[in-house]
Amino acid sequence: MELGTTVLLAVIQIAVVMGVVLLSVAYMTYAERKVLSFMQDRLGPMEVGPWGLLQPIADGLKLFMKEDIIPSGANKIIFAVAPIICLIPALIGFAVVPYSEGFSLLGGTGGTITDLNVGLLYIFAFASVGAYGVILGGWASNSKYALLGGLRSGAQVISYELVIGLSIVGVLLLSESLSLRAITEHQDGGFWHWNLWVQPVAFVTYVIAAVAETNRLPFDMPEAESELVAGFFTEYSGMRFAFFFLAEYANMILVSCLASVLFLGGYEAPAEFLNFVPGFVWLALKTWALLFFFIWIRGTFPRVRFDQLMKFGWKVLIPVALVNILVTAVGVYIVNN
Amino acid sequence: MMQAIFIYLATVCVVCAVLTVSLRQPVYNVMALLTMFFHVAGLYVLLNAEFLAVVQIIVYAGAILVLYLFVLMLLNLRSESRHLHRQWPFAVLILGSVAAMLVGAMQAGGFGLPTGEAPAQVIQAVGNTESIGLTLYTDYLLPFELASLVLLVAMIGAIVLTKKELIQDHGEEQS
Amino acid sequence: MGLIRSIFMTELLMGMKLVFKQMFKPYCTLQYPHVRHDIPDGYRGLMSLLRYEDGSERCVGCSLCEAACPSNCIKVVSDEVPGQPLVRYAREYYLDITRCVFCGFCTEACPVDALAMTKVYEASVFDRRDLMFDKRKLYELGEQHLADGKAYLIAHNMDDGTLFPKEGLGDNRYSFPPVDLGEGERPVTVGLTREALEMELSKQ
Amino acid sequence: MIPLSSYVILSAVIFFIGVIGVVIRRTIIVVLLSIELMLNAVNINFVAFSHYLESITGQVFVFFTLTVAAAEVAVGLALLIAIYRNRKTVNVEELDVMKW
Repeated sequence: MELGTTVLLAVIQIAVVMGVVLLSVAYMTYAERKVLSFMQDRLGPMEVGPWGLLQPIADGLKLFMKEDIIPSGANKIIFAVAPIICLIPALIGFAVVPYSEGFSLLGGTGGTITDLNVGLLYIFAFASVGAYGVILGGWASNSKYALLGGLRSGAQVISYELVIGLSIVGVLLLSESLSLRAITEHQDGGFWHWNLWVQPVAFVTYVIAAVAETNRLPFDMPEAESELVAGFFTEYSGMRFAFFFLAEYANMILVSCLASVLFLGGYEAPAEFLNFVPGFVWLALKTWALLFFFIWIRGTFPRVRFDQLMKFGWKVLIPVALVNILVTAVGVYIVNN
Repeated sequence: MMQAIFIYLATVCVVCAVLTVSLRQPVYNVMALLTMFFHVAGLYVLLNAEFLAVVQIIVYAGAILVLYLFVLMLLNLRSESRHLHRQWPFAVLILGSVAAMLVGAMQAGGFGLPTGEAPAQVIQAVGNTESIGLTLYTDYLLPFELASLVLLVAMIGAIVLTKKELIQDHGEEQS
Repeated sequence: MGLIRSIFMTELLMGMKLVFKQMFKPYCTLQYPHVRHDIPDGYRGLMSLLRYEDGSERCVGCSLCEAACPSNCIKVVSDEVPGQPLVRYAREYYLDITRCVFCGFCTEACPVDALAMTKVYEASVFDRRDLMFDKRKLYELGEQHLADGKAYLIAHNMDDGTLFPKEGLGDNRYSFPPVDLGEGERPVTVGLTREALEMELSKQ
Repeated sequence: MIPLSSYVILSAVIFFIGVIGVVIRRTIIVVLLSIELMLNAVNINFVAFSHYLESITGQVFVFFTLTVAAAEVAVGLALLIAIYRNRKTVNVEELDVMKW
């Protein structure tokens, strides 16, 4: 295949995937407000468009037209760069998520923007870089609340990344590959072949750690409204605030995508007779189900204390994940021999 | 194409390395080093070591440098008026000898060494991750276990050094 | 048992079940600008001044409302009606809504039922000075919300529906709702301690 | 094709910059960062030789370097915090108790 075709194919896929992701981010904010409202017997946004459907667009326009304030005493360069450092890693991870079976497009194969053979590690590598945006944003604001939020977030993200990394090792042992496409294809064959049924403990630890990793309630220590105003983005306004916001929701969608690929069979249909539905629909359905779960959790649980959070991560989740690895490894060894 | 990419990566690496040792604000030093780590990862990709490239980012960027930033913010270090060591002229002498040693070693070394049994094609056929894993867990099993011991000792050491109560208790016992 | 419960996170799942059920209950939001609450007659909204049927002002400028106001937001300037030395009226009447606590004591204090509270609760303005109501504005409010004012007075037991007579001025000027004192002598309860009162009651 | 010597020269240059940093900077934290630079230079060499000499051993050794770097950073930063707590400074010049 020629270089030009490769680049064109990549650009088309990037455009489509980014468009879908950004649209999902926008409507995730809407869905969150709506679902939370329903859980609290309210109606949520109703004014802009029918049933408030244009609300995310109105919010976005408002944020982008607001004044961009840089507080005095802030480190201007890092203050300006931090939101971008936060946003880019969140979006870049979607490059390796397989959204459909391979199909031919312009003489090449589509289905993933790029299928790295270290795809999973690639996502974790960039997810760990996202913490920089948070820490630097908190530091550069020259504000106590922001600094405390940034430090908490640093500690939390590092701890829970470890849990995520350990909880997926079981899946890797089963599928013997780091490529997300290979992991998905390993779960081929319907509902009962999903990794969820082989690795339920890993799934639970992954979901808990993912909630903590994306700074969502009940683990939203870095931005605990009632104690730290807004945490690391207390001083941010306008477009830069919007970037942080986008990054948070894009991260949520990314970890949900990853969970559906790792544990719920990705783009595979749950049963044979449903194969006529295209793969990306299944991926989207599973991802949105997990996103609903995130909102559900937010609507249910109160925030935990910071020391409880750290204790839970280090003393409960990591040992459980390690035991899960041990059990899985022994099981795989016995089955293979 | 490959050469252009190499030249870009190498230039950025060197520039960022210079910035790392020359900038005054500690946070800028860390940021420069972070940029350099990314470009070193790019070099690894050029050398067909994708797994190492990703591990480089996870470990160096995701863990080690975050720790540096964390400590910087904990101590709230700011830039100082004088950032060079008092003895820097003396240092230049030492550096001259180190540079001479490096040049001499590179002159004497030469690059015509015998080749092993893992050319790029073989590695790509097996998969970078798998071939590393196979070597690591067979030929280098003992060093691997020793490395884990090193990490354990470092972990205990770090905890002992930073835990305030331990130091205080010790002092009270002696007095 | 407790360990098993915490491993399977039973309590957490129970909470989540409850929240999920809650999703399908009907909402209790009112889409405010489009739909409004049905406000009860006793509601204390913005205050207004009332007129008699023939259009003359009820207010006699006695300043009792000013005295009763706990937040000192009322200012009455009383004056004689020119040519009628026995009749007074309020030449100026100011009400500072920014300080008003909407307690309704002024309406209780008014001997001629000239004050009533309306059901207007949207008091926001663009200029703060517009919240200083003068006499003209208060009478305007009273005219616009006359029915609300009447309903308010009835709901607060200051009027038995005879307040706005058809004929003649001032028939109800100093009349209060009749008080039934009951039959026979009543024990003197004012100024007694609780024990003394109980003793008094037990004697009967 | 890029010759092996360019990688080696690049790594030498970065290593040398790291040495400069260790020797001339006052703040301990930058000294530690310069040590990271030197370790990275070594890693580049390992991977480059591994590629050109067609042996996976070089890449395996990068792992051990990573381990050492992680251990170094843990202990180094712990020392830094302990020093800061006792002396309220992180300058190499002012830490002269052991000087004769």
